[in-house]
Amino acid sequence: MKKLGKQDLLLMYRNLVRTRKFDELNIRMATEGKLLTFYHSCQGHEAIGVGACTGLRKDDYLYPHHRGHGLSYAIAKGVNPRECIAEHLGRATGWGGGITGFHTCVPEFGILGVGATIGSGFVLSVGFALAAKKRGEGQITIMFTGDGGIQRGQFHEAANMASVWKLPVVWVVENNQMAWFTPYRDTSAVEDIATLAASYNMPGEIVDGMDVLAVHTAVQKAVERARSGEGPSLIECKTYRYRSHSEGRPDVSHYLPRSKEEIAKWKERDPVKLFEEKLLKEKVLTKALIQKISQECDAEAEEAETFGFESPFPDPSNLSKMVYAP
Amino acid sequence: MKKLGKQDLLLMYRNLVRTRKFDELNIRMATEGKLLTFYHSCQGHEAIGVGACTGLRKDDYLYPHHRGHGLSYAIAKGVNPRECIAEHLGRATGWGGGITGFHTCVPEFGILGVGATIGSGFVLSVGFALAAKKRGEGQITIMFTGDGGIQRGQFHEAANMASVWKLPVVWVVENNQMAWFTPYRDTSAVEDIATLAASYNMPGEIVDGMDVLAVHTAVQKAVERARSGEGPSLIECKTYRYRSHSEGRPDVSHYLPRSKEEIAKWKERDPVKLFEEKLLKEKVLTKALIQKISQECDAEAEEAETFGFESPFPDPSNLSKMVYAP
Amino acid sequence: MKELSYWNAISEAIAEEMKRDETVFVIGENVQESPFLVTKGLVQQFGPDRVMDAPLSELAIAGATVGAAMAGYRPICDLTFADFIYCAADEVLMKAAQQYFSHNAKVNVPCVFLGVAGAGFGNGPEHSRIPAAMVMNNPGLKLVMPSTPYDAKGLMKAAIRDNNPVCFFFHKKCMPMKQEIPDEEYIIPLGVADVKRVGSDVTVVATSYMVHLALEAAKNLEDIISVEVIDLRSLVPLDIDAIITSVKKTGRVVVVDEDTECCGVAAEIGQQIMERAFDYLDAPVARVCAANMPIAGAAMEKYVIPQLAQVQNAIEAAAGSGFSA
Amino acid sequence: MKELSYWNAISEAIAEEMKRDETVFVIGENVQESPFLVTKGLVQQFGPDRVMDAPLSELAIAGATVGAAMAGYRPICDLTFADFIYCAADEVLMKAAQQYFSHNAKVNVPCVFLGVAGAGFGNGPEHSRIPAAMVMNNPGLKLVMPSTPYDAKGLMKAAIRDNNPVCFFFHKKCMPMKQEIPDEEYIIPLGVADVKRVGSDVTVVATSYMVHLALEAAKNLEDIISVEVIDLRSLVPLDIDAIITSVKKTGRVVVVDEDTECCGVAAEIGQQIMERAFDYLDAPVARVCAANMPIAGAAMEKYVIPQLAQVQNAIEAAAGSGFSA
Ligand SMILES: Cc1ncc(C[n+]2csc(CCOP(=O)(O)OP(=O)(O)O)c2C)c(N)n1
Ligand SMILES: Cc1ncc(C[n+]2csc(CCOP(=O)(O)OP(=O)(O)O)c2C)c(N)n1
Ligand SMILES: [Mg+2]
Ligand SMILES: [Mg+2]
Repeated sequence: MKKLGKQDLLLMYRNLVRTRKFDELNIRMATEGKLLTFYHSCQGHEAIGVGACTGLRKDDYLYPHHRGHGLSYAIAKGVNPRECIAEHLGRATGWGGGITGFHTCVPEFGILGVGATIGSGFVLSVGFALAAKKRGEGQITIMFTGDGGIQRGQFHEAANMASVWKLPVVWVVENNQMAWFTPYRDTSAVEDIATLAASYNMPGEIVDGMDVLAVHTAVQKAVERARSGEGPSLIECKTYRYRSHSEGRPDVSHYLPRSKEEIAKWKERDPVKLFEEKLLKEKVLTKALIQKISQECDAEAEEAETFGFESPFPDPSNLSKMVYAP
Repeated sequence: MKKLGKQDLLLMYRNLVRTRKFDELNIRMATEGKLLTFYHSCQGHEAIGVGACTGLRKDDYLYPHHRGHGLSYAIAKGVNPRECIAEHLGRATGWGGGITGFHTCVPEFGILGVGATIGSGFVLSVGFALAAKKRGEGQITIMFTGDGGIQRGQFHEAANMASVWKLPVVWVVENNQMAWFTPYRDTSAVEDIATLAASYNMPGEIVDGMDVLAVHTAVQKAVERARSGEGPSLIECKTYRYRSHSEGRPDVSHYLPRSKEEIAKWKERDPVKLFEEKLLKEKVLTKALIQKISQECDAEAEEAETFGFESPFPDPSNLSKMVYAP
Repeated sequence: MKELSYWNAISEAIAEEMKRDETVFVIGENVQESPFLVTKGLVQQFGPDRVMDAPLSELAIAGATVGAAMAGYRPICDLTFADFIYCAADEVLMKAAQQYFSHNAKVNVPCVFLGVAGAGFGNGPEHSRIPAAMVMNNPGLKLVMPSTPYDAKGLMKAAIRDNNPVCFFFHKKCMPMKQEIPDEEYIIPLGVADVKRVGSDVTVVATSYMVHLALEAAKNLEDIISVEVIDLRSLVPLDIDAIITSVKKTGRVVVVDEDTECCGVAAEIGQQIMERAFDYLDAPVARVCAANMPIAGAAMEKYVIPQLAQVQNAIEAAAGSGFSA
Repeated sequence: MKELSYWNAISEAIAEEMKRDETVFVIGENVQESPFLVTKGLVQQFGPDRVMDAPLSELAIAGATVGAAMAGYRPICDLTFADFIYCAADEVLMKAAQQYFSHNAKVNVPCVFLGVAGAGFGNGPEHSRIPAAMVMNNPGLKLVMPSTPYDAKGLMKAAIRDNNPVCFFFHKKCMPMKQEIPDEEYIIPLGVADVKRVGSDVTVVATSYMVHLALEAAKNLEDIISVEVIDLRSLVPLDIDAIITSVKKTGRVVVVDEDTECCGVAAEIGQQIMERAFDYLDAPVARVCAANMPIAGAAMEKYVIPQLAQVQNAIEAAAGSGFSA
């Protein structure tokens, strides 16, 4: 595993901050009624995408989770997040061309597209990995989903197929313990999702999803396993959803308000703060640098907002030409 | 668990023989071109249905496997198998009324109907079990499938849901190591299907599927667990398919002929013979009784054939009235 | 009489039926809080055993619905978005539809598949369909698509009491609509269309939210064209007699339906009109439907989904040149 | 020239394309032995990595197909029975259909979904559908349904080379049919109908095996009615121009399609004819389709599926009284 240097750590930190700032921008735009569709905040989840996608090859395939509509993953892979903002504003410069208002597709960075039915990324990612294996150039596929996504049959079929064919794929489950209004503990027969890996003869690991380095280390191990032809892995990142399922929705568990104490407890281990404190202690970061990064990210978000609003809408006369490829 | 008396053992033996004889009748009719659709022989599998369904309550729900198109299960539950023959001849007296030529439905015996997509019984049986639990009269549901069926996503979703809701259901997997032309070992990440139970926090047991008493014992344990509200169980019966997937199809593994030696080896532990020898040794059976039972079953099969051929076809003018219930 | 919103009319119908019949229960994802409100409040009244928050498992949810219905219960399965019928097509379109027929009418499947349907919020191609034609193309299923609170309540009660699987697609854009609802119980039988506006020049056959578009278009055109608006309310059974009666009067028809045009609801209705009233038609049956493409989201949605102007234009075209202002 | 059966023509097309293009591969259940023969023999030629026997997992098979296509390959996914599209509807009808559009035409999905389709062997409601309308109702998918060995080969090659997901439904009853096949390579572009019999009184638009029923009916009636038989070959794209040209000549149309009638293929074609050639129609477009019920099996199948007599009667009725013998 490549050891992370100071620059890598700083980049990871910056990407955590960028993710948070862009998420806040999305929330503000949603609150102001400017988004053209729903928004699912990724606050609390940032370390997973950033930790997992740092160090991937540009041609590795990536299937992001819906939280932040792909922010942390794409940012860590090198995509300019202003495309996310533009997408949410339905603009032609968005990373899905503004056609859906939230789908992510950046083929140059290995993001081939997503579906909007939760968990269907399992089977699509098997296809990406199958192509990669056939091509034989060492590409791997990483796919993110939630504790809800794992409950779909797609997981079972995909995991078995990928294991039998030793496909280069890493599945990262962001277990925030809620699927929409329903708590994981009331809809799952087992406490840890990592347990499920045994049914497919693949490694299943539990990781602290608030710790960006822990995520990075676990994922890198799985990535190496995948690249060397040994097959798929399942990584469960324990995390927490700070906000309601999507902006404007009630924040309940079943039908009662979620526990404020529990949210507060998780926020004590906020992934951005946690890493910041660590890097401060290790003197990789300074207070001044933190402020500088924060300001730069604010500026970037501001610029992205302007970019979004100034971008044109897609040309509707193109729609009918996009149903079938020539 | 109720201890089996001599009469029970004799009945089980008779039901094994009946299953075999009726299977042979189906095969002969298929070979003679008299069946109106396909036939999937259950030779080699008989002990599973007979062992598992002996001792069930009449109002327990039963979802049979497709082999024998339900023979061993229904027979052990008390259904007259001539309805199977009539169904295969497309007659109104068949156990699906001759509408499909192979679907089994005998509501008085808890057989509510089947689907023809493999593995979909998993989710239907969750529904039966949910109804039973709500009704609170101690009914359980038993559902049979193959090593192929377990590979569908329906299994994963059903197993998790049934476990979370502690539904009274027993899933019996008849692992004959082939799904159509494809060997289990080449399409599964784990050697034993029972392994999968751990993902759902339910018992998973491996049973010798050629031994009718072993099957009976394991299933009865699971049935008791289900009846007492402790939830689902998974039982893997190791067995073997003697014949090709369905009559008239090539008998290959991938695309090469299946090993004759392997088939012969399994036939040495034929479930009917095995139980016969045991009962002979224990003096429950005598040579004379064996012959008597054999003759009686032959006569029953013959009668069933006549019954089938003499039964009327369904009235086609009823079809349009059967699309919607009044 | 009391004023109820569309969603509240639906939830009231469900509550009444749950009270009346212990075999009725609700199963689905997040049905206790109910993101689309139609089962909100039920858990407080009936408890979590009858308002069951399920895992994120559409196959199991829909399959358990079919199984429980076969075993004597009357489940109401919330698919959340109607689009998620794709995620359990084997269970809904095949098993629910066919179990009764395949087994010689021995075991029926009384259940309701609820789905919030349609466009209007830019939610994109996987959250905006009204998969009506897919349901109609699979006989054995009934299909209800109410346009008003009053209809929604009466039809929901009929759907729950029906002895067959009924898809009940309620429209996102109807959610806030309010209407006076009688205090006494009422049921609207499936298969009876409602003439929402009487007219004599052009018949508009509409479904779900499109009824409101049709009514608006009719109003806008009232000085020049007398438009009759038929709200089908249920698509299976289809009240073809009501359509034909109107067509015989007007000779000109526009079908307005939000489902995808190709092999959609409007094609079936157009064809049936041609088969039964060819000699009465003064012009071809016109259709206004979702364009033949996925339902784009965000700002592009309106270029795929029928808009008022299209409906109006189609009515004017059907009426013919004699009617233009 | 050599004589090939329908299935052999299909497998030859696949073999040729696999040889020509290394990105083409086959994935599905039992594709090495191939119960319906269309991929039989390929594993011996191309090895198990390109003819992949998959687990009994339709979601994963179809999903992997879509994913591999997005990632630059050209998978041929064998669904076995076309009915099993229900078992992977999210993957086939939603993902395959929409990925290209949803992502602004950045990533396309070149793949083929093979399915053996139709009735004729009494296999019952879950093994006898031709789910054509469900495919057509989901834009983004193409749909091919060949009726002859010659067409099957040329269309299969076009389907594999197409840059879109193509459902290729081949009919059980066509399997043993044989025809002379040229030695040289040929491709039949999708979207071009074939007039299989020229006539002037009645146009019969037919699909798949129904083409043969139509030709037989035409022959039986040839002394009294001159029947033109159009074999659509592909349904998406639909060669509506060919249909309209014929309709303008005959003014009378029967659409014969084996899919379920309600919201089926024939309704769409009927409606399109009405929209484009209303003034040319001397009689309503008639349709002969599977009855609106599940496809019964065994001896009951023939009461659901179009039979020769029905086709003949419909042609006679369309021709009108002037033509009866
Ligand atoms: C197949 C499917 N079912 C349901 C939904 C509706 N839905 C969207 S997000 C979501 C919750 C997903 O939970 P999880 O996978 O845990 O991810 P999280 O939102 O908690 O990060 C649900 C139910 C969907 N989009 N697709
Ligand atoms: C969903 C689905 N996929 C494929 C088939 C075709 N099919 C019928 S039986 C069968 C093999 C089933 O194998 P298994 O479950 O092991 O049972 P076995 O026949 O070996 O007893 C297959 C693939 C089907 N009927 N349904
Ligand atoms: Mg979650
Ligand atoms: Mg098997």
